[in-house]
This record gives sequence, C-alpha cells and structure tokens, in this order.
Amino acid sequence: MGIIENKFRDNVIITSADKFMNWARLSSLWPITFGIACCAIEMMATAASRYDQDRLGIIPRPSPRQADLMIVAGTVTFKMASRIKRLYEQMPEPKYVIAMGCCATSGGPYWQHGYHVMKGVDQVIPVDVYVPGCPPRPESLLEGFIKLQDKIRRESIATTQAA
Amino acid sequence: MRAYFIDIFSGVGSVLVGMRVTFSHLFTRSVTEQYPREKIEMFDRSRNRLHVDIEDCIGCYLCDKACPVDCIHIDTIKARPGEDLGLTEKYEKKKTFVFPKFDIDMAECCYCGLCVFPCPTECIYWISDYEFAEYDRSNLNYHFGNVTPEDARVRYEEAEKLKIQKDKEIAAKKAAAGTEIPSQPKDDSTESAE
Amino acid sequence: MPDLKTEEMVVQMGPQHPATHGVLRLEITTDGEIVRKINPHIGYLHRCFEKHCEELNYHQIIPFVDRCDYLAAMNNEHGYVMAVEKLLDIEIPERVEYIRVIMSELNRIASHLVALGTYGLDIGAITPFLFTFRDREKILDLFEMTSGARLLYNYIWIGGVAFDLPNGFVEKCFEFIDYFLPKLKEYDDLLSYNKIFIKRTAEVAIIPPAVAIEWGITGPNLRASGVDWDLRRDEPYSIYDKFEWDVIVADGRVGVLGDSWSRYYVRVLEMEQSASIVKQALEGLPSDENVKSAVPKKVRPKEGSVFFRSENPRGELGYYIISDGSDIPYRLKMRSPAFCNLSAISDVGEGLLISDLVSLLGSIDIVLGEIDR
Amino acid sequence: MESSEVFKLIESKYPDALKSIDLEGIEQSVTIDVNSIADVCNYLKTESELQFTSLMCLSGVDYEDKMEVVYHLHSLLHDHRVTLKVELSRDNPKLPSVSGVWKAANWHEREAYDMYGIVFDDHPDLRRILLPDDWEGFPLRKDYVVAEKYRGWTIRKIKEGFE
Repeated sequence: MGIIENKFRDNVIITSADKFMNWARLSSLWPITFGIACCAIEMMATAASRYDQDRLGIIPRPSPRQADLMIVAGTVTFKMASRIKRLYEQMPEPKYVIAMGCCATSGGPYWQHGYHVMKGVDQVIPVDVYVPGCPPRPESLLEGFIKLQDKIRRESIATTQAA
Repeated sequence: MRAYFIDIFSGVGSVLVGMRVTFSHLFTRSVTEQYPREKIEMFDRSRNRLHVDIEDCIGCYLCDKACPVDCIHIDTIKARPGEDLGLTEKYEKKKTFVFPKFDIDMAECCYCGLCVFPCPTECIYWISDYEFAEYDRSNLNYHFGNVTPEDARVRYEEAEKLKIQKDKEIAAKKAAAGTEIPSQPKDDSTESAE
Repeated sequence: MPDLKTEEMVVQMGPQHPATHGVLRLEITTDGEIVRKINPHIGYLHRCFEKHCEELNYHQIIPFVDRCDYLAAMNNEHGYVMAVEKLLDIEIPERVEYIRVIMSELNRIASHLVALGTYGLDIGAITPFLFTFRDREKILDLFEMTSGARLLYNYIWIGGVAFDLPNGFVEKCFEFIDYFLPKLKEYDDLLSYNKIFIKRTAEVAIIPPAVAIEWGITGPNLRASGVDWDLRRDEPYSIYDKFEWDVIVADGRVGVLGDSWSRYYVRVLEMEQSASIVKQALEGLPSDENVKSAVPKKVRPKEGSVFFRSENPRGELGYYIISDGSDIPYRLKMRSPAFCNLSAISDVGEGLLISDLVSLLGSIDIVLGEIDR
Repeated sequence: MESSEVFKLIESKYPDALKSIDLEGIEQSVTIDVNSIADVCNYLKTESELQFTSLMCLSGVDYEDKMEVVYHLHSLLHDHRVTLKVELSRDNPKLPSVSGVWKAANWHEREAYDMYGIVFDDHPDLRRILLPDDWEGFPLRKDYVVAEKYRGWTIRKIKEGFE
C-alpha cells in the first residue's frame, strides 16, 4: 500500500478498510511448509488430525509464491541460510515469519559449540513471533499463530509497517 | 485388453475400500482438540517451562553445571551480616545468599530437564505453562534474581570493601604476630562473592 | 520415435521441496523424464553433533543424541547408553531393560507411522497421513506421561531411566496395543492395497540384495530386499532374546523383492511385531526395582574404545566411542543408518522416472537430522 | 570367527602390512600399514572364509600427534566382525581409498575428508559433504578454532551482559 502510506490520519474509510484487510489476512494465513528439523515433525502434528490448524484458516502450501507466512521450524545452518533468504524473498507481500523452536530463535542448544548453526534466524530474515520450546508443543505453535493474528489485527494500511 | 479392464475395476474397487474406511469415520468421535477454547490437561511430568523459587535457592550452582547448553546464568552475593531475608516456603530461615542474577534463557534451553534432578531444595522445576510465545526474543530470557541491579552494585561494592578490610586485618595481624600464622576469623560475611 | 534426442537438463530438487523429507538437495541430470544422474547434496542440517560430544560429558550428550534422529529418539538413546554401559561395564536392573525395550518398540511404531503417513503424502495420498498421526499422538501421550516430553525425551539414562513408569502406564499401554492392532487393517485398506498406490510403488526402484549390502543399507530397507538380518535377533542386545517375534522379510507379494512397495510394507508388518514385543514386555515387566539404582554419579570410563550397534527404525545405528579416561568422550562417531541408506540413491535412482524418484526417496525413509548430524 | 583368527589370516597373507595387533580392551583391533590398506580390505572382502561384505563404519580420529582412520567391518554371511586401524601423519594425512572395495565407503570417506582433511587417493568424488564448499578448516581437528564470521554472518554468539 505504498501510495497511501503515511498520508492520511485514521478516518472512517481507512479504519474500515483496515478492519476488512486485516480480517482477510489473519483468517487465511497460508504458511509455506518449511520444515527443517525436529520442529517440522511437531509442525506436521499441528497440521494433523489432533490439533488441526485448518480450524484457524492455516493451510500449508508447498510453494512460497502462494504463502504469506513462513514457519522456520528447525535449526538454521549456514549452508541453509541463503536458501531461507531466497525463499523469503519469493513470498509475496505482506509476509510474516514465525521462528518456531529454540534453534530458529537463537541457535538453541547449539548456540555454544555449533560452529555451523546460525544463532537465530533473525540474522537473515525479520521475525514476527518467536515460539519457544524444543520442540514447541503443537499448542504452543497454535498460540504463536494466535499471537501473530493479534499482531496483524493491529496493522493499518495507512501506516508504514516496521519490518 | 482384459487386463486393462481388470485394472480399472480393481482400481475403483480398492478406492471404494479406502472410502469405506474414511466414511466409517463420520460416525466416530472427533479426535481434534479445540485448542484455544479447550485445553488438554498436562501430565505431572510435562516439561513446558522452567520456574525457580528463588526463596529456596541455596546458590549451589548444580543446575548450572548440569545444563548441557549453558542457558542458566547465576550470580550470587553473600547477604549482609545479620540481614533478615525472610523465610523460605518451608518456613525455614533463609540461606545467606542474594541473587543479582538468576537468568534462564528459554530460547536456548533444550528442555531436557537435567537441571531439575540435582537441585537439593527442588526449587527449580517445570510448570505447565506452554503459552509464552513472544514478539521480542529478549523477553524469553527469564529473570528470577531477587535483587535489583542498583542494589546489587551496592552489595558488590560492600563486599569488595569488606574484602580489602579483611585483607588489611590479616596483614596487620600477621605483622603483629610475626611468623606465627593467626587463625582465620570466622565471619562469613567478609568473604567476597563467588 | 526412438531416435528423438532430448537435451540433458539439470533439475534441482530441494533443499526445500515438498517431497523431500527435510532439507535434502538432489541435483538431477534428466533426459526427458528419465533421471540419468543424481548428485545428492546433504549437510543443510549439519548441527555439529560430534563436536558437541567432544565438549560435553556423557550424561549431557543424551539430549543431543535425541536430536539426531528426532523420529526415534528413544532408540537413539537406547543405543547410546548401551554403548556407554559396555564401555563402563555395568549391570542394569532387569526392570530398566524391560522399560527400555517397551519405549524403544513404541518409538519404532511411532517412527514407522510417520514414515507411512509422509510416504502417502509424497505419493499424493493425504488421508493416511491424518490417520497415522492420529495414532501416533496416542504413543506420544504415553511418552509424555512417562518422560514429560513429546518428541525429544532424555528418558533413557546411562545405567537406568530418568523416571519409573507412572501409575496407570501399563493399563494405558495395553489399551493402546488393543486399539492399535486393528488399525493396521485400516492402513492396508486405505493405502497398502490401493491400486493407485501399488501402481506408483510396486516394481519401482528395485534395490537388489547385493547392491543393498554393497552400499551398507540396513534395517527395513535391507529386509525389503530379502536379506534376513535383524540385529535384535542376530546380535541380541538388551533383552530381545526373551521375546518371541518374527523378523519381517519382504516376500514380494505385490510387485517384486526390493521395490518401494516392499520397503513400505515391511514397515507395516514390523509395527505389528513391535506391538507384540511391547505386549510381551508389559506382561513380563518385573516389579519393585529401583530404576535409578545403577545410574553412576560420574561417568568416567577407562581408556579404550567401543563400537556398538543397535537396530534403529531406519537401520543399524552404531556408536564408536573412544574414551581417554576423562568424563568427556575423546571421540564419538555415530554411524547413522539413514546416511548409508541415502548414499545408495545415486546408484539406485539412475534410470528412474522423476516421479519414481520421489517414490524411492520416500520409501527409504530418511531423517536428515541423523544424516547430517 | 574371532577377531584374533582374522588377524592371523591377515598376518599370514600380508606379513609386511601388519604393524601391530591390539588384543586388550573391549575392542580388538589391528593396525595396518597405510599403503596396503586397500589390498588388505580387498582380501578381507573376497576371501571365501572371511567375506566381510559390509563396511559398518569408517571414522577418522585425531590424536594430537597423529591421525587415525578406523574401519569396522562385518560379515553378514559368517556374522563376524573386525576392526582395522590406519595411522597417518598429521601434516599430510593421505591414504588409499577403499571406495573401490565397498561402495558404502564413498560417503564415509568424504565425511572424514570434510571433518579432518584426510585425503583419500583414488576416491571418485572427494569433496566436502556436510559443510559448504567454501568453509575454511576442518572442524573436528582438535586444534580447530571457530572463525568469527562466515559470509558476513556471525558464527559465535556474544551474550549481552554475560562474559
């Protein structure tokens, strides 16, 4: 929304449009299935029958072009980092990132001796929500989704979003 | 030609068999947990988040040593002589340490539980709170220390002063007694922090 | 048109591809639809496990062992602690052995369930995934009840286990076995004998026994090629010799020996045997023994080395530990089964169609965590 | 067949190749001369009495004064196993490849090269396997120092307010 950014104060049109856009965005968060390590299994469990993330409108997509959310589920290594960046760049705006688990958040258990582990995926791409756990329970991930939806709910098309 | 039709029939047949299985699940109870509305009860042993009852901690550093990923950072200062720190949860007199720093970085923790076993006072334990996702990573570093940083600085200075004073005293005593080695004064408070 | 020539094209599959299990990258040289050459690139999940082992003491390594093969953490722990116990030369209470076997076999079932479900996803069947994960959750509940974690347990310790079985575990476990055995029929109906599935997997990507042995393929993949070899029976460790069960060897009832379908179906049948072992172990579980009585305070093995193998859901898991007498291993090398299984792909995958390559890749059931370590 | 009998057979066939036999401890092993390791392995595999058809494990070890490559062999047919060792100089670790004998050795040798810098002659494709191609140093050597940065990303994590 580059044209109208920071040009208007909140008015009835802007806020209604905000409400509508945010509602649309937050209720169809399509994540790219970006499973890297152990957390990917819990991500799959979240998608499976018992936790069923479809209830929140979250349907995993196989391609970054169709996705607007990236769940970095697992340990990010230096070899993988450039690929993550590329996948992130391929996603259409607006895009969000959830760092799932300790490894993606800050290197996790590998922060001390892991010479090949990136200490937090936020070195490569901006992260919106950090979900702790090693691996997080599916409920924790669902709570991360809800936190992200809260964040989206507060956005406005007329103001620049902090990256 | 015949094999072609057999293939088609057996294909349709096996798909129907599969569909029967899925269809029969229309009449079974759903297994889905409606998460935000209803929550599963955690087991007693569930490892979700670490918590420290700092009142009970005796500053033995055992959890720190047991941690395979070094996510527990502890700093202790001896309490002032005669300072009343209140009672522990078990209504015992408190130990003589204060904690300017007892941090557990849950973003580095590997949730293995190795820190919980060696604790002599069982003051570090798992709680069943699993909903602590954050927008900012630094919020995942949990502080359990019971002294403010300002207070800690004062206490460090005091400890430093006491140490210098004690060194002086020992030196003076040594000088007075000549070669004779004086017995150490038994005053805990004069020892510096670890 | 036999003389139609197409130019060779290099296709990159992965590292983020819906049909690769994890972050594997395959550089495929194709001739039309046919794969001419496969160049696998691994290491996208290299988490420096062996370096960590040289920095941490024997107890602290267990959480990292879990994270190597995250689908079968109990089996990994079991192998590791047995290797260290062999180095230490200590006796283990019988109850501990029983508990370990129960946990390992339950985890084998859980791991095979993931293999089945994701294999269905790779081939294009989504429903079996939902079914297998539903049943897996029940096993994870049993694990969480016992150890406190759902995926990475840190439960089996050197000389013992972290906790005794909780109250009601045995009943719940029996309940699970009774629930689970009829479900195998459900998987058969849903997937195994589905005509489309058979067309995609049977007689596809055949690994002959000689090739399998040459490349060091082990576990269900080796047995699917018709080689009758299972460490649990042939080099009995722990207390596996006390139970009655069969080693599942593929018989080629659909397709031929060593094809993708055999590799898939060996797993289905293995789950049944695992369930039977769990049942026998639960029945013979000795009571009233302290499960932590043999846990050493400090693990300081004598100088020396040991190579110990155990049967992981993916194959033979070996630990080569060199001790220099301190409480930190001097060197710990993990012979990970999936590493060897995957290495054969460049040989076996040649000449397949691209879609059959997916069928091969899914059927060898790789876990990148232990390939890259 | 016991390990010691296998050692005797090797000794009778290749008297020069055998450097020392270690019968102490849990694991009995034999040290083979660097140059004849491929021949010995070939013999162990093809001899009808032995038939070590599978290479279970190949590991590099760095003792601070020397390098070692350890082979664990197993015979599916006769169900016996043997451990071979080869000692190498630390400055120029080089030995013949056994990937011509067992194909399974291919990746194991690449891994040993990747982690220790041990060069296997006549290996069909000796490249780094786990680490990226432009990685510097061999991380499992005992004197390896973790670099500060890799492609601009920090490898070592510096903790705030924690020394």
